[in-house]
Order: sequence, then structure tokens, then C-alpha cells
Amino acid sequence: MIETVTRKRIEILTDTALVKRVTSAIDSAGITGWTITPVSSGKGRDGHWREERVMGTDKVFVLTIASEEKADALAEKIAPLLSSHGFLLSMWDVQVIRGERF
Amino acid sequence: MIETVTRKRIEILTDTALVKRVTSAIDSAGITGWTITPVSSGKGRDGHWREERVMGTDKVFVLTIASEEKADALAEKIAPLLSSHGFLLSMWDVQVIRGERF
Amino acid sequence: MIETVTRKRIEILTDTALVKRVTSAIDSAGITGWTITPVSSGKGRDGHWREERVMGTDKVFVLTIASEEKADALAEKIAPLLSSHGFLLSMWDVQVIRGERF
Amino acid sequence: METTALQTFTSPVVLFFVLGLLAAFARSDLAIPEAIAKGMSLYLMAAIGMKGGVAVSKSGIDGTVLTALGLGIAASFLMPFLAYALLKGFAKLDRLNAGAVAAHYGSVSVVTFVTAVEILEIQGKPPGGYMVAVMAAMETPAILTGLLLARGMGSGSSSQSTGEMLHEVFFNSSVVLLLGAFAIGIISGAQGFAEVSPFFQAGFKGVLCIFLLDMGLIAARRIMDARAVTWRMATIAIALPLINGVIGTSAAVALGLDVGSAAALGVLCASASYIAVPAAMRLALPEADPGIYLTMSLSITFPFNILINIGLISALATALSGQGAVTP
Amino acid sequence: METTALQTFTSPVVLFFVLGLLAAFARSDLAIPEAIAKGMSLYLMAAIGMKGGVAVSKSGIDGTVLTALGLGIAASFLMPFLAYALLKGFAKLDRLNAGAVAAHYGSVSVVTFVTAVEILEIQGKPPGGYMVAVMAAMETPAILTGLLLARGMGSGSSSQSTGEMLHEVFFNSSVVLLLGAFAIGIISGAQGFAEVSPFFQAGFKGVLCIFLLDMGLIAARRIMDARAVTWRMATIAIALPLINGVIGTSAAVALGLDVGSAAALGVLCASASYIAVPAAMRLALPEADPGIYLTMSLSITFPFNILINIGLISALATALSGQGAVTP
Amino acid sequence: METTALQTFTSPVVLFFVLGLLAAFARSDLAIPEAIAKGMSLYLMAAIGMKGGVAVSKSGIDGTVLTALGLGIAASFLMPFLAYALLKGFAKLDRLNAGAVAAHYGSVSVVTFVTAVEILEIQGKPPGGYMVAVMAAMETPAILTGLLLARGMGSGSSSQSTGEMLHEVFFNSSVVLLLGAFAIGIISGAQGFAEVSPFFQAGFKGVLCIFLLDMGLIAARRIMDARAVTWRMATIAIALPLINGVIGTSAAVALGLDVGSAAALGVLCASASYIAVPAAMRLALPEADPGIYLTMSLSITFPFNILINIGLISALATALSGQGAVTP
Ligand SMILES: Nc1ncnc2c1ncn2[C@@H]1O[C@H](COP(=O)(O)O)[C@@H](O)[C@H]1O
Ligand SMILES: Nc1ncnc2c1ncn2[C@@H]1O[C@H](COP(=O)(O)O)[C@@H](O)[C@H]1O
Ligand SMILES: Nc1ncnc2c1ncn2[C@@H]1O[C@H](COP(=O)(O)O)[C@@H](O)[C@H]1O
Ligand code: NA
Ligand code: NA
Ligand code: NA
Repeated sequence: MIETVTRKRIEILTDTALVKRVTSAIDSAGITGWTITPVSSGKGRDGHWREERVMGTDKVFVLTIASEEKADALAEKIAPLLSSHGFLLSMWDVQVIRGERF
Repeated sequence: MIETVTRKRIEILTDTALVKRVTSAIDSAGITGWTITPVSSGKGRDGHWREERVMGTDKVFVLTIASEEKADALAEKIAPLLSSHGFLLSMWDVQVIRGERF
Repeated sequence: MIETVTRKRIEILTDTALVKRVTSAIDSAGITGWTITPVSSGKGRDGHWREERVMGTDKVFVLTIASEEKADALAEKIAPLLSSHGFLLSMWDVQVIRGERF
Repeated sequence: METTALQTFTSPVVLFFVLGLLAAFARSDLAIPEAIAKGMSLYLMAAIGMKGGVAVSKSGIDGTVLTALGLGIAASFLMPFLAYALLKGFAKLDRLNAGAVAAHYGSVSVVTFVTAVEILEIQGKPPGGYMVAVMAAMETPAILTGLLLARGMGSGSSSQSTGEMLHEVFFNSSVVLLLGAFAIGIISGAQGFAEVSPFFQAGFKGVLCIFLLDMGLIAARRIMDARAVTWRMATIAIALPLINGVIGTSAAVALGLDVGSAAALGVLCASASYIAVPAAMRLALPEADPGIYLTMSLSITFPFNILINIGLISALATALSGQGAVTP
Repeated sequence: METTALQTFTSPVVLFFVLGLLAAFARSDLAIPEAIAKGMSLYLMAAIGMKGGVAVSKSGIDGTVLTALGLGIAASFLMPFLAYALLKGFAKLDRLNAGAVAAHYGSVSVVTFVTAVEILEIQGKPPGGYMVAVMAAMETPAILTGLLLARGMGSGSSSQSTGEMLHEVFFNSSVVLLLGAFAIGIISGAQGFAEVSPFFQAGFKGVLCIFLLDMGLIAARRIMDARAVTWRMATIAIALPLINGVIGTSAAVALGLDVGSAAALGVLCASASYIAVPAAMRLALPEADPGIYLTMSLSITFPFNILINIGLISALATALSGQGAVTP
Repeated sequence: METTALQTFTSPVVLFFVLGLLAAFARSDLAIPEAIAKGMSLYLMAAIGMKGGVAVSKSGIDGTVLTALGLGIAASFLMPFLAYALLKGFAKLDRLNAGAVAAHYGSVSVVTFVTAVEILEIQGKPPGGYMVAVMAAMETPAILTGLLLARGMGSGSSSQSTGEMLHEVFFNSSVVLLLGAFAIGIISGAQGFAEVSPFFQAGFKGVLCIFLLDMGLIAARRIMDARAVTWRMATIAIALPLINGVIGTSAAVALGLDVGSAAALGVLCASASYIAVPAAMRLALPEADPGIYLTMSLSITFPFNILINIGLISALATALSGQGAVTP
């Protein structure tokens, strides 16, 4: 059996324009990496939005895998921006192989 | 430490043409929002498919975060369509910040 | 209440060029299906990359839901390629409806 | 006929389609990005719609136009019955899938039509500009017939999803774009079209080449993956375009359409939808199997029409028109 | 004016925009893929930039050019003050959102400008090629004024994000592409442009048609979803283009610009940005509500300008120039 | 030479590339959507393939064509040995990465070739149409040599992945599209090409402009991110195109090719692949570092060839041809 360890996976929904705010928070939390995936549309309290790349109303998911400790540091950093910047953050435990790299 | 609460995250794979069925089920379950992300291809019991937007054979993920109770209500609503409409549903617990909004 | 069962959800980040290696590992682990979603960019130990489809530097997520047993078999198969092929693998428990199909 | 067939196979448009088929069969990774393919299909519909509208703005609407429209609509309503009978009787499809497939064969394929127009023009038999309106009018009636067949008259379908489906049927993107561009063509006329013709006219055949390359790739890949399609279904996917093509062409000649327009109407009857109808079926009959209806219409009927049947129908229209008229 | 208005509504460019509006209001699923829409907007900016540069390479830079540049830059700096006053006073917006919206109305819309140029050319009053440079120069000053108004002078904003924002403002993709293509047009001149004109010139109006189709779809969908916009804001979104258009056109005529260029400057003043400024606001004022500024600029002001205001401004410029000059 | 270099830098094609480099270095967010970039690269390959095929359908295949083909294939097989030696000896790369990089330098860059053809045509030295076939033939041999070098003769690679890799090598999308369009050009000839030339011919240079804008952006962004590339590797990325260009041009002139074709062959030898070969390497040598081979070929060699080396090779071909022939 392959040995796995438990890490936190954090997913942050953000405007494309604000991605750098998120990724620099990740970098400064000492996390080794992140991955960005596209998002097409959504609905929240502010109503419906659609990806309109011409107008820059597109959003993305930034996801990163990190130790619990670093994940908490990141959540702490991002929390103040959640409301003002319209971020959405969720996190959960995952098992990874070669856990030393995270 | 930031305070987090536990919520359910539900992810439903659906044909683009049928997205509205899913999102109106979400709305009518009283959940505040949802997010749609693109999907490129897949394989299941019915064989291989590829995103072919011209023919409308593209699928998307609809994902939503909700309290356990609302998530169960949604699952209940969607379950009858799973087979007939070819949906795929999975859900798991996540931690979120500012849990009151879900 | 709808009855749900617990399954493993595995997500593998891979170069588009190497997708077939991953999906044939899934097929040969006896798992019934998989779904591929696009990825736009990322950063890891090897630095920053961006989707550049012309050069073929695009990556995707391959995700599959399977019983714990089959998921372990898959992890076993993929583990040796993680470093050499630059894959990233994480897995976690999810609840699904109609668990018999996975 | 000889020259006809030869001309077909030296036209870049058809050759790019063949290249797509071959590349996919050789398992090459050649692929057109989906956004580009979708963009090209919108372009082709806008261009064909405008060109038709400009033509009608010149020629006006007369009895022939109304005849062709009536014939097309009637054909779209009625053709699914024959298809349904064959699909249930010969191919042993269940009611649901038989109805869904029948809807595809009653409706039309825009790209088959466009390719036929290119070929007919090379052969010196250009169809009337109003045929674009006929095509748009033929897209939807078959969907209604197909649903009726699939569900039966007293179907228990919820009225909500029926309303949603009817809306989809009448406002689906290809109908809206074709008719919208047609109206724009009529309003702006030849003078307005002149401004935009370098884009919509001069680029048209080149875009069609690349689009058919993609269609070749998709059609061939789909048939290599196909599981659900039996030889009986494949036979029907060849037989229907032949039968419908003969019926449509003959009726059109009998009702007095010119050679080119009669051939075009035959091609419309022979063609099967793989854009508008699948989208409607996914909504209205989600339980029907796209693996059946898309493979039949796109991977068998479509290539058969492009490579062989357009040539046959064109020859038939010429022969029939020759019989009925003194001038060849 | 009659013919003018009529010509506007028989131009395919405007008709495709109307088609987009109608299709969205009818809740059709017609949609242009985002990658295609983005590609078209880049194409339009590269083409308009190059054409302007080539024109300037022929005409050279003289006093009129510098006057127009100065006027445009001053207008972009100053117009947000009036907008801000109206937005705070009449529409009761808070400081943050009023500043953000004001920035949009001080800046410009490339597509409104391009459509105006098409219409002015049809009317025989082509603006000078240098107006492209004026447009590019007007994109950013308003952003600075808007931020100042939103944040106040002694704002506590972190200097890091100000630097990031200023960089975004001066190197945002539309400014870079417009000015870059303008420079390429000047360097390569008419001879270099001849090589690429089939792409950048002949295809231009057709691409503009499809792009405006998409803009119509987006504008109408956005207003149907709109929650945050009140009737007071909607009123301002009509009043501002009227007021700014009159001011801009009059000033331009007074300073001696020709009819076409004066009308173009009026249109620039009347137009509101929905590409460059929203991107900058998302970075610099993430707390401001895009539901307000995008709906006002894109869903109200933009259609109003395309369908009505360009015609009014053109007529005004003709009337004013006629008064000031003996030759009509 | 003076005029040559000047002409290069007033061509919009080259200027858009420079604009892309500058915009990326200034950290502008200008970006072409990936789907559009991919679509443009497919368009360029289809167009260049067809044009070559049409040219050959006119000129026929003679001894010169076969000579050029043989020379190109031989060069592609052999050039990786020199590259490998330099990469291991001077740049201290390990066997795996040295072999992977060597494969890139033996193969060719379609866009470098296309840009060279544009420049050579402006200079009045158009290469023969058959050079497109030579280019297609040069794509793959180097991949085989590179793998041999990377893995050694008795490599323990599984036969499954070798088969997969060979399939990828011979049916990769650029080879299939280039050769397929070339065949279509031969079959449909000048007459068939006339129908589609507004799309494939008239639009070509404009698309090339936007594609090079994107290449400039990508090349500059990649080098700003580069970590793995040392100054020794950078030196080789400049030295190899110089050396290979001289060898290729001289051999071509010696074997009797005309000036334009000799220069084109020199450019092919000088160019390094960044489309077909990286895809093959990712499959066949997943352990090799794309950060090395893509940065060298795309961010150093490609701009060097576009901006400087094409001009040098063109001058060399003229000089050498002048020595060997009486007529200049
Ligand atoms: N901690 C992480 N969280 C999320 N994605 C990661 C992480 N580390 C690496 N990645 C992704 O995996 C890719 C390869 O990582 P690496 O092998 O470290 O260069 C990166 O480009 C990212 O897209
Ligand atoms: N409960 C939810 N589940 C998933 N996504 C959500 C949820 N609520 C909001 N979102 C996403 O977050 C975006 C912003 O939400 P809001 O700030 O509530 O307008 C929405 O447009 C959705 O894409
Ligand atoms: N075990 C699985 N894991 C992930 N995705 C799956 C799985 N099974 C099916 N899918 C996805 O669901 C789609 C429909 O599956 P099916 O209904 O089995 O044909 C497939 O095409 C896949 O995209
Ligand atoms: Na039909
Ligand atoms: Na303005
Ligand atoms: Na080379």
C-alpha cells in the first residue's frame, strides 16, 4: 500500500482581476504551489454573473494543497478580503502521496 | 484563529442543456448560490464523450455549498433525475468562513 | 432520506499530452468512468506555467470516483509516475447516490 | 454525372472534410478548439442568412417562394412518420429513441445545405436565395412531430418542461441567427451587404473548409467510439437520405421549382439535423440516447450526403427537370 | 436628420446589435463563445489602431491634432466631476460607487467610437485618423479622477495596490494594443498596411457586426438580471451621454476641428467605458459594485449611444459647423 | 543588407512581434485567448500547406524538388548530433535533456518559415512552393535522432510507449494538417484554390501579425519566468541557428537551389520547433524539463531568427548564389 498523508485543500473563488492578490497570499503563507481552473458562471447574493471576458467579469478557482498549519495561515490572510472582494473560500482534508512536498 | 463552520459541498455533473433543471432545484431548495465550471470530456457506462459545443454535447459541473439540511433537500430533489438525465452527484463536508451566508 | 454511500474521489493534475496514461490506468483499475476538466495555469517547484495550447503546455484535471479498494489500486499504479511525469494527486471521501455504479 | 462527381472531389471544401475523416481514422490528435468551431458555425449561419435575405430583397417574394416554403414545412412535419416507422419496425428502436431519431431526419443540416449550394453553384445550378428561409422554416416542425411520436398524444410530461422545450424549439440559436440575419439581409439590401461582403462573402468558402475539416474529425471519432449503433440503424441512416432526397426533389420539381432550388430542397429533406435538434432533444427527451441520434445523423448520414448524395440529388433534379421542360 | 437616422437603421452593423438585443430579450440561448468575443475585441482594437496610424503617417501631426489631443485629455480628466455630482446628488450613490461610475463616463468606449466612425463615413463626414490617438489618450485620465473622487485625497489605500493599479491603468491591454498598433501604422505606413489590409480593413465591418451582436446579447441579458440599478441611475445613464456629447462636440467645433472629427470627439465624450475601466476598478476599488457600473455603461448608455445619440451628435456637429463656416 | 534589415523592421508582421515582446516585458496583461491562438496556428498551417500544394501542382516535381527534400531530411536527421554535442559538452546538460533539446533544433518552426517567406517575397526572392513539403518532411526525423541520443541505443523504454510515441511523431497534428492541406492544394489546383483564396491567401498576413503578437507575448513571459536556463544554454540557443543556418544555406546553394529556396532551407535548418517536438517530448521523455527546451527554442532562438537571423541568411544566400552564378 502506498503511504498517504493528510493535507488541507483550499479552494478560493475570485475575480480574474484579483487573482494576484490570492496567489501572493498563498506564496507569502509559504505554500509551494497553486493551480487555477476556469469558471463559467454563477449566482450569489449579488445576483447572476456570466463569464464575459471582454468586460473582465470572469472568475476563476484558485486551489492549493498545504499542511493544516499553512492552510490556516492562508485562511487568516484571506478572511478580511472575503466580503470586500467577493471571494468564496472552502477547505477540506485530502490524502496525498509524497506529502513532504506540500 | 479564524472561525470556520462545516457545510456540505455538492457537485453535479450535467449536460449544459439541462443546467437550468439543476440550478432551479438549487434555488428551490433555498440555497443562496451556485457556481458552474466547464468540463472537457469523460467516459462512463455510455462510453466516451467529448465537449463538442457545436452539437451541444458539452457538460458542466454545477457546484454549491449549503447546510447539511438544505443539501439533503437538494439531493432528494435531484435523485430521481440522476439516471434518466445522466447526472453524476457527489458531496462532502467542507469548512467555510462566514458560514452564515450559506 | 436518500441513501448515500461513501466512495473515494481522486483528482490527478496532468499534462494534456499524458492524459491517456492516466485514463488507461483508471480503466485498468476497473473503475467505470472518469471526467476531465480544464486548468488555466499554476505554480509549483518548477515555477510558473500557463496554458499555451499552441505549445502544448496545457494541463487538465482527471477526476474519478471509485470504491476505496479500486482507488487504492489506482494510486498504486500512478504513484511511480508522480515525480517523473509531474502529476499531482489528491483524494478524499465523498458521498454518492446510487453507489452500485462506482 | 461523371464530371459532377469529379468536381465534388476536387473542391477544397469536400477535400477538407475527407482530410478530417482520414486524420481521425488514423487517430491523429488534430483538433479544432471548441470555441473556434462554435464561432465558425455561428459565422456560417449569419452569412448564409444574410446572403439569402439580400437575394430575396432583390427578387421579392412570389408564388414560387410560398410554394417552396409550404413544401418544406409540410416535409418537415411529415418525414418523421416514415423515419419512425422504419426505426421501430426495422431497427427495433423503442418508442422514445425512435421518436428522437425521427425528429433529426425531419429537420435539416445547415452545413449540408451550404455545401450543396457551393456544389450546385459550381455546376451552374444555383438555388434561389429564398431557400435559406425554407431551410430555417424546416428546422422546427419535425421536432414537434418527433416529440409527439416519442411521447404519444396523452403524454404525462409536465407542462413546465413542455413550455421550456417549445421555447427552446422556436428560439434556439440557429433559428434565431438564421432568421435574424435573413431579416438583416432583406432590410439592408445589396447596398448594405456590400459593406460587409468581404467578411461574409469572400471568407465564406474558406471558413466552410475548416469547419468541414472539424466535422470530419468529429464524425469519424464518434463512429469509432460508437457502441449503441447497430447495422440496422446504420442501414436506415443511409436509406433515409436516399428516400427523403428522392421524395423532396421530385415534389419540388413537380411543383415547378427551378433545378437548383429543387435539388436544394431535396438535399434539405435528405439531411439530418445535428445542431438544433440534439439540443432540443436533450431538453425535451433527456432519457433518449445521444449516442444513437448523433452517431446516425452526424457520423453516417452527414458524410453520406456530403460525399455521395448531394451529387445524386443534383443529377436527379437535372434529369427530372429535363423531362418536364423542353429546355434542358 | 431623417436620412441619417434611417441610414443608421439599415446598416448591418446596427442591425446586428438590434438582433442581439431582441434575441436576449426573447430569452434565446444564442451566445458567442467568450474566447471569440475577446478575440474580436482585440482584432477591432488592432485594426482601428493601425488604420489611425497609417492615416497620421500620411497627414502628419499638426496643430489640430495637438488641439484635439489636449481637448480629449482635459475632457477625460474633468467629465468625472460632473458625473460624480449627479451620481451622488441625484442618484444617491455612496462615494465609492459614485467615483467608480464617474470614471466610466469620463473614459471612452472603443466600439461606440468605431461604430460612430462607420456611420460618419457613410454620411460623408469621416473623422481624422488622429482621432484614434485621441481615443487612446482619453481612456486613462478619467480613471485617476474617479479614484480620487472615490477615495478622497488623503485616502488610506495601501501604496502597494496603488502602484499595481497605476500599472494596470497605463499598461492595460486596450491602451497597449491601441497605441502599439497605432505606432505600427505610423512606422509601416500605407505601403506596409497594403500587405495586411485584406485582414485588417476588408474584414473590419463584418467582425464589427458579429461583435455588436454579442454586445447586444450581453447588454440585454445584463439589464434583465439587473437588481442594483434604480430609475435614478438609469436616468443619469441617458442624461450623461447627452450632456457630455453636447459639451464635447461644441468645444471641438469651437476649437476648429472638422465636422467628422468634432462629431467623433463628441461621441468619445458621450461614451462610457466597459472594457478598460471595469478592469481597473475591480483592482483598485474591489468594494464597488460591478452590477452598477457595468449595467449603466453597457446596458443603458451603450445602446443609447449606438441607436440614438451618434445620430444626434452627428447632426449637432453638422449644424454647429454650418454656423461657424460659410461652406457647409 | 541595409535595406533588407530596414524592410524587416517596417513590416507589420515583425512589428507586431516586437509589440508582443515589449508588452510582456512591460508586464501588460495583454493576452490572446488560447483557443484563438490555437485556431490561428491551424489556419496558418492549412494556408501554407495549400499554397505550397497549388504551387507544386503548377510547377510539377522535378530533380530540384527531390534534392531539396533529401537535403532537408538529411539535415533533420543529422543536426541533432551537433546540437547534442554542444549541449552536453558546453552547456553541461544531462543526456536526457540534451537529447530532448537537440530534437527541437533538428526539427523546424513553421512560423519562422512563414515569416521568412514573407520577408523573402518582399525582397524579391520568393522560395519555391515545394519548400512547404520540405518543411513538413523535416519535422519528424530529428525527433527520432533526439530520442536515440536521449535514451541510448539499447534503451529500456517500454515498447508500448515507443509505439505511442512513433504514432504521435508521424500523425501529430501539424504534420497531418500541413501534408493534408498540401495534398488538397495539389488535387484542387489553382482553380480550386481560387474559390478559397480570399480566406487562405488574402487574410494570411494579417493573421500572421496577430499570431506573432501572441508569440512575442509568450516568448517574453516565458523568459521572465525562466529559472532553468543558464547563460551557457542561452549562448547555444544563439549559436545553433547561426551555425545551422550557414550549413543549410551553403549546402542548398551548392546543390543548385535558387536563392529564395536556399535561404528558406537555411532558415528551416536554423529554426527550432516549439509546437510539434515539445508535444512529442512530453509523451516520449516526460522526465525532460520543458522549462529548458521551450525557453531555449521559443524565447531565445525564435526571436533571434525572426529579428536578425532571417536577414543574415537571406544576405548569405544572395552572396553565395552570386558567387556561383553569373546572373545575380
Ligand atoms: N501545493 C500545491 N497546490 C496546488 N497545486 C499545486 C501545488 N503544488 C504544485 N501544484 C500544481 O502542480 C504543478 C506542478 O508542480 P511541480 O511539479 O511542483 O512543479 C504546478 O504547476 C501547479 O499547477
Ligand atoms: N452557496 C454557494 N455555493 C457555490 N457558489 C456560491 C455560493 N454562493 C455564492 N457562490 C458563488 O460566489 C459568487 C459571489 O457570491 P456573492 O458574493 O454571494 O454574490 C457567486 O456568483 C457564485 O459564483
Ligand atoms: N466513476 C466516475 N468518476 C468520474 N466521472 C464519472 C464516473 N462515471 C461516470 N462519470 C462521468 O459521468 C458521465 C456519464 O456517465 P454514465 O452515465 O455512466 O455514462 C461520464 O461521461 C463521465 O464524464
Ligand atoms: Na431532413
Ligand atoms: Na466619455
Ligand atoms: Na532546425
